[in-house]
Amino acid sequence: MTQRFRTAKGGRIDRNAPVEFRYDGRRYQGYRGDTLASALLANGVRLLGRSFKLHRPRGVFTAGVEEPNALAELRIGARREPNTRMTGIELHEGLVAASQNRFPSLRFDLMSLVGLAAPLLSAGFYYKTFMWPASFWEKVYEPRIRAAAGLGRAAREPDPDFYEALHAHCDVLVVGGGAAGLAAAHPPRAARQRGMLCEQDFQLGGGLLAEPAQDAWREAMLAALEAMPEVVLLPRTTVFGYYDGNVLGAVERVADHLAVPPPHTPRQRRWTIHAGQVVLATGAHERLIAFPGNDRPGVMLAGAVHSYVQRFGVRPGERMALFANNDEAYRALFAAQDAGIAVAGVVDPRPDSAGLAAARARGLAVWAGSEVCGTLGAASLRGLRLRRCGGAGTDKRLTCDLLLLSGGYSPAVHLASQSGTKLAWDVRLAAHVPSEPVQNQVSVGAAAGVFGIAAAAGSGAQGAAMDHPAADDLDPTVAPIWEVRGGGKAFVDLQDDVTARDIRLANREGFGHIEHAKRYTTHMMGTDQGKTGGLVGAAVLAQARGVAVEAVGLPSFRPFTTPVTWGALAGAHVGHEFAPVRLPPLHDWHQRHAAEFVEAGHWLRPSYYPGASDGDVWDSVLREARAVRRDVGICDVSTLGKIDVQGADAAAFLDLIYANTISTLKLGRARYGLMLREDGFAFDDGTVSRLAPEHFLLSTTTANAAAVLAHLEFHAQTACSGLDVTIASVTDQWAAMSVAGPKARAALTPLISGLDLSNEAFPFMAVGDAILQDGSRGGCQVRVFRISFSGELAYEIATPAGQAEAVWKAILRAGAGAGIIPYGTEALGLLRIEKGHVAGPELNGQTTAGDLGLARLCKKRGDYIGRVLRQRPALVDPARPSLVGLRPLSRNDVLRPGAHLVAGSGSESLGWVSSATRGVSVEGAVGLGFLRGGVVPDVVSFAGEKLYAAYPLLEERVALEVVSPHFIDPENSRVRA
Amino acid sequence: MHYSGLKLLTQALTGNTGWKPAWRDAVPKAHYDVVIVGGGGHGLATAYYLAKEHNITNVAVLERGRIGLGNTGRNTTIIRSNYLLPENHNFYEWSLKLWEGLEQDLNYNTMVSQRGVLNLFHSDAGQHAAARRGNAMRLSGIDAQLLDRQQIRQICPLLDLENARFPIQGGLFQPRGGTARHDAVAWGFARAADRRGVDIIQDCEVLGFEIDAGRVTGVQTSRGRIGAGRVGLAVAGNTSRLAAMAGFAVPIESHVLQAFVSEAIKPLVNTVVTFGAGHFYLSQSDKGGLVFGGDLDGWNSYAQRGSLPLVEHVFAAGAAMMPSLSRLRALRSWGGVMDMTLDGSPIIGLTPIEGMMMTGGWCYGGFKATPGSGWCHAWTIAKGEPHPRNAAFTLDRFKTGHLLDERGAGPYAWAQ
Amino acid sequence: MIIIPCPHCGPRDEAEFSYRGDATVTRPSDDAGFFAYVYTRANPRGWHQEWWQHTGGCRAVLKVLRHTLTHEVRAAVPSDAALPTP
Amino acid sequence: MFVPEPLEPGRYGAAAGEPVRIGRVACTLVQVMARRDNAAALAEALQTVFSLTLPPPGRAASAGALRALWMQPQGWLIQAPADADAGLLEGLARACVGMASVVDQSDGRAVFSLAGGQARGVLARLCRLDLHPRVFAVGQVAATPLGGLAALLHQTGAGPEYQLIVAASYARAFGRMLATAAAPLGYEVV
Ligand SMILES: Cc1cc2nc3c(=O)[nH]c(=O)nc-3n(C[C@H](O)[C@H](O)[C@H](O)COP(=O)(O)OP(=O)(O)OC[C@H]3O[C@@H](n4cnc5c(N)ncnc54)[C@H](O)[C@@H]3O)c2cc1C
Ligand SMILES: NC(=O)c1ccc[n+]([C@@H]2O[C@H](COP(=O)([O-])OP(=O)(O)OC[C@H]3O[C@@H](n4cnc5c(N)ncnc54)[C@H](O)[C@@H]3O)[C@@H](O)[C@H]2O)c1
Ligand SMILES: Cc1cc2nc3c(=O)[nH]c(=O)nc-3n(C[C@H](O)[C@H](O)[C@H](O)COP(=O)(O)O)c2cc1C
Ligand SMILES: [Zn+2]
Repeated sequence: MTQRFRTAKGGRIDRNAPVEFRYDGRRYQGYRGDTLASALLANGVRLLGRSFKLHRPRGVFTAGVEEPNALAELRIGARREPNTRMTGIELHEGLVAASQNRFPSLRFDLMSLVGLAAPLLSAGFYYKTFMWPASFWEKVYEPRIRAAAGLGRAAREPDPDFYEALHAHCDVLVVGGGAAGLAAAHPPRAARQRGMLCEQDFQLGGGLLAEPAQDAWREAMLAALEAMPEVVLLPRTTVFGYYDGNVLGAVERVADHLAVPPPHTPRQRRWTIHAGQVVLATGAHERLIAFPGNDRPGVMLAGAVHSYVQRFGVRPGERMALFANNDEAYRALFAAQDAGIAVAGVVDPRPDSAGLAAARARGLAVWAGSEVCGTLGAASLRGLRLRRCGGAGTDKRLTCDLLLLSGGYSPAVHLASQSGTKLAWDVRLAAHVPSEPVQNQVSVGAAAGVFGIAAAAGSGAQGAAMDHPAADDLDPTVAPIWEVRGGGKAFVDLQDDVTARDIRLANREGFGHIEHAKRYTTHMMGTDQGKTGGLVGAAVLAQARGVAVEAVGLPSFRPFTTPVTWGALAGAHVGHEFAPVRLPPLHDWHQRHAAEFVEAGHWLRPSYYPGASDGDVWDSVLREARAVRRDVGICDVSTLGKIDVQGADAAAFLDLIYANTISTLKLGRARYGLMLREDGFAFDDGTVSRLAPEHFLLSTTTANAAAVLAHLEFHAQTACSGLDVTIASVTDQWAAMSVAGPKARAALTPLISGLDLSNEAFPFMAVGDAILQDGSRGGCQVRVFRISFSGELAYEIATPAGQAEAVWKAILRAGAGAGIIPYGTEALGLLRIEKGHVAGPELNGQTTAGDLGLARLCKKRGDYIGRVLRQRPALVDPARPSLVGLRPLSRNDVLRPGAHLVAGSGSESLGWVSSATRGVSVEGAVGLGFLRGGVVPDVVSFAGEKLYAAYPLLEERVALEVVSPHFIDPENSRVRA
Repeated sequence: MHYSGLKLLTQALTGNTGWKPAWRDAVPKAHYDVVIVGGGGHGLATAYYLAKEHNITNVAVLERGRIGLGNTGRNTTIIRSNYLLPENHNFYEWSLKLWEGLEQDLNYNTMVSQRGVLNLFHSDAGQHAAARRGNAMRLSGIDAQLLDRQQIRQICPLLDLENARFPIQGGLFQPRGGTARHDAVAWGFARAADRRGVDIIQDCEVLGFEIDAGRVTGVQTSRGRIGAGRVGLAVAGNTSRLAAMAGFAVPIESHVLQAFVSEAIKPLVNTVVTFGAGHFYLSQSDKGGLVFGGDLDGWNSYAQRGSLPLVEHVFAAGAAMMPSLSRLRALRSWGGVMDMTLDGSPIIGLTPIEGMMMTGGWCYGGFKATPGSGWCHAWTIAKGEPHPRNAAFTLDRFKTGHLLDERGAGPYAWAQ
Repeated sequence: MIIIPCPHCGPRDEAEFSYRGDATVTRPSDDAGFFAYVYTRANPRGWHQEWWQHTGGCRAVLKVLRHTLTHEVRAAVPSDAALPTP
Repeated sequence: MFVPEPLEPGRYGAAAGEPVRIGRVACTLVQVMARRDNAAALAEALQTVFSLTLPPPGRAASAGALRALWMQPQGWLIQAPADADAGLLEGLARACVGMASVVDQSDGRAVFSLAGGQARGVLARLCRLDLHPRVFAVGQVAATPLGGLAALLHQTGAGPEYQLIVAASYARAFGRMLATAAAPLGYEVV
């Protein structure tokens, strides 16, 4: 477990804190401060992945979020995380990781045999093949392709960790904690301002972390920032998206650097940041150069080597060479040499450069005006082929196990571009830089194309005074060479195995637009989104098209800057918390009495109360319904929407809202009300009660309560903004219970004082206030409505929610003699179907008043919502399916909602069954439905043929008779009894 | 050039240097018998079927940008015909039948994958609605199955059947539904149309129409005037704007719909799953990414860019449906501009302008319609009248009230 | 995030509001106008007058001037007030 | 996977540091909505009868035990201690007759209290607004969703202390949300 490739000293790892971990089953040791990648490099492990398509061996290519190759399955079981960038995994005690996308092992990956077919697997080959024979695509080809594709394996058990989402507001949000970012967040700017600095790395400093010479400045800056109460520093926090209104999304990896999150600690935290100004100090990504074999493990970006040596104290190889087109990269080489890595040579396409001079001064072998045209070795780099630029063949072979590669730097403009900022081409960098911002935002440092610690810090400070870091003369000027042609694969997208040749092929086939080339070749479509090779591919395309790189451009930048954990985006409201549970005031009573509950939107309602002797649901439901028909029952209807409408113009307003007339409603009376949408279809129904000349109480269906409230408010504030009317929801204020059955009056009378319940004094549709004697002193204030949904003599008792249970219990006590029992929504549904009352299934947004048999309600005179458009030809067509009652001819057949009405053996749908149940007053099943032409009294036949309820999903056909929807008491005498 | 196994092999051996462009990048002629506006799936399919079914080959497809980068290039690729209303399910079933033979027809692998589409429900009311829909499909001879929890567990073991806030009660399953490779659909139709002589003209934006005595005679474009015997509109989210240029109004609002893709992973979900309790649907692409989305952001937009609250909803719904998704990572998000009609169903047919036809108002469901829409649109253009298959999708149904409101959501685009 | 400056509550983000569509159409007095009121939409690519109700807050119905391409909100006023011309 | 947090009296969640205090407040609540063109008259009436000033948007005002929270344009929520004489409702109704609609909401809303140094941290998990002391201070009221539920947020103390008013039927769900949001910081149910 020796770390053979550790430097003697230096780095930001804690050499006194060794950390044990496992990779592919083997135990290794690293130090705190390592990433999984740096720790494995320290142990000499270089083969760390297999490519997406060709399964070629791959090693670490970068030291950051741009990593295309070194992906692992981190952790095991329910916590397994596929495709995790090893360059970003913070080493922690007991860490377990495994390689992915290989079989059986990373070293001997049988899937790499695909490579033999590589010439066939050119870009877009899928579209040209797998078509013969036709049936083979899904049965044979696609499953194989799917199995070979994909990278790691997802966990299959529920995620044991939790996440949370926060909202934050600040004056200045700084994205990036490098030299530029630290300077941007620097005290003088941020004083009396709220600042936030998000840095995706677990250490603040960015490029500074590879610059020991700048430690003093870095530490001074951090100390100053930490001392600022109004500045929040968030390491391990990636800003993933820039949205409208200067709102940015970020995710903080709170506990990913630990084996498991400590108690009460979320694994990750999503921030929604509302920022006054945004400073983008996101740095730059170093680019690769496309040359044959540039994917061999041991080929690494120069900046990455710089940071492995300086930040992690790791020697990624023993003998190295440099292939670069800019001077910045030489600093990595020299740092690595100083750390004890032998230098095989320097290859620079430029005839001469400061870098070359410095290398010569160090006595290094240099090949100016030359290029690397190939790599030697198998799963690990053994050497290079060199030649003069543009030459053919190989002039020279170099032996080395590490190549520092640098094709220049592309500013990380992802967020700037997402914010709407256009990109401009910078010739010196041969890269895109942000131009004029459109939101309140500015890019600084390498993100703006300003390189060098000092210069970047300067640009970050934006003119504010601060003590500057030590000057570093750094020249990011690039002599753009993008590709070295030759035999072998020259990759522009390492993860998805996209080669320069694929790009040219795409162009040849007419996919020369960058967005087409991207989709045809999958260039830039991997988990790294082409951060290291994207522009190189575009440049190759430009060359093929014979235009300038800037004319080709880049594919659009989108969230997420780097992939974001699903759970973090979801936040805390998952599982049972996905939606809040809404409970009526009597819920606890129902629960104590073992009710079975049913979801109604957010509400939980009792659907029935299983009795000791009940065999199944139907026993309970029928027992409850029979009690209502024979004696009396009580049902919690508190979930119905209740809206208080008051004002001098309230009546006029409601006349517009309802299709029927409300203004004629007498004081102390209620009326059924039907609302239409403006397009003439039925919207909702309920009762309207007049409590005072200018005071109405509306009830709505449970499902539409919120929509109806908004509908009223919208019209009150727009079309009717002149009227004097106020609207308030009182759904939660009032509990409501329906006491229904022939013995309802008998059960209630002894309890009620202040209101004469006799039929004469308090007839059907009467409303009045009363006191209900629950035994307490003073009793409970209640409001009594003589309305009925069940078709029986019924009273709806409303009382402030706080008194609900007292009132409910008092009624149960008083009704005991009469045999009162509670009934749930199932029995309620049964009763209303027998009575022929419409509900949700009939008021489904597709039916008209006519369809529902309610056309007569619609005013003849006066305006109302839906009046005009309900008269459109198709809405008044007498052939429209309209409400009917349905019974199976054979009484023990079942009737199912969702069945269609067909004639004889026909398959043309003449209508459908909307609601169905087993009857208690009527033998067998009863249903409501909609039938073309509606009820022709007592039809058992349609166009001479029997009518059937067809349910092909269950291969069922039930012969029907069509009857009036009012199965019981059509003359409505019971409710008036 | 025809694609075949042999061609693939010979090309492979010669370094793939002999492949020809999939379609010519044509330059506009002065006049075409038919000009199709919009180089998305629908426009390209229209051109293809005009040539194939009606022998009308003097056709141009005008695309303001590059073909297939509109909604065709950014949709979640679900194909199905599980609609309630006969007008809808019969049309989409026809489209599905065209999908089933498309590879051979186009000589292009559009990767039609009939892995099944599963719609979950969570309540009796949900079950009844699903049954009404499934039975309607079955009566019209379309495959549909009502699945119970056990069957659902087999098809999709990762679903949270027990502990969910809205436990899954069952599902409506269409085995023949599935997905197709969206980009390939545009490319395949373009190539096939091109091979039959259609001019595909890119970077050519239509800026206006020449209308003479109520009849269209040509189009003004960013590449000059182009004469046209007939014009077909297939511009999705831009339908209102093109209609306005022609001087008529459409009951359409443009809304943004977002979609998302996760990092590529080994096969995890083998059907298309739709969550009933929260707007969410998901499938896995052949590349391995989970492709998913949810509801509209809910306000008019022409930007292919959505907002953060919707993102939160979509991911919460996904995690509620399949708790193990929580540890995966979202790779990319984007938006598309939906042509939402005010009854949620499309418009394929005549317009008030003589010689001008349209296909539009596809809402979030028009990818599956691509072949069917192209076929019907082509017919309508060729014959000057709708085919029975698209007879119901008229522009004047809103006046007459013959609406096709699948969900009963009413004339509110954001609720459709 | 679309930020709407509620004239009563101050700037609030879109999640607090419910969209209510085109505010240029108003309920007509003559029957002939209803078809257009319900079904005809200018659906502009640019500045759009639209209804938003502050359902998560003060429940006021607001008239909002918003750009459908940039999503910029220029103004939000009470339902009976007039919006500035963009 | 999320594990719901309890809301019975006691100390829960993260152990370190000073916990936030979460409680329920029993009170009388009356919604008062000015009738058309009557706002001024209403304000005057309440001033004379209860010497209560109706606050402008986003503010609360109080007179003795009585409190008025701005709730909507021309609409306020009058808050009084639960033991306030039952006559309050009638009193208000009488005082406002013809000038305002008066609606009892005492049982229609649930009032939670949230107090302690970390209260803002808890609210950052539920509330979309900027509650920084320079932006939102004692006496300010916001009608805004909390955890997705329409609510009234009222800062009652500098500690800071808040009252959170939500629909009664969501009280239990909201309690769970509060607890969940507070657990990572540590909380005490009082
Ligand atoms: C996120 C998302 C998910 C979706 N998911 C699904 C799904 O799962 N299943 C499904 O069936 N459907 C889905 N859809 C809907 C489906 O994508 C569309 O309905 C369908 O692709 C529309 O195709 P089209 O050819 O009509 O439109 P497009 O592909 O958008 O083509 C229209 C073309 O017209 C061009 N154009 C516009 N104006 C002009 C002009 N003036 N001149 C020239 N050209 C012009 C545009 O540039 C564009 O290329 C989804 C849509 C989105 C955005
Ligand atoms: N060698 C290299 O590859 C390289 C690359 C860039 C910068 N540099 C050097 O760094 C100095 C410039 O300093 P600088 O501050 O402009 O760049 P920097 O690279 O030092 O800092 C940028 C920081 O932003 C962070 N970041 C980027 N995107 C982010 C996001 N979406 N969310 C959160 N954090 C994010 C990065 O992790 C990095 O720490 C110069 O010396 C420059 O040469 C070197
Ligand atoms: C079905 C489907 C699958 C996709 N898979 C990927 C993917 O694997 N990787 C990727 O980077 N983008 C993927 N995308 C997103 C595209 O890159 C692109 O964002 C989307 O088509 C919208 O285009 P735009 O972002 O250029 O506007 C996919 C898109 C779709 C519709
Ligand atoms: Zn407001």
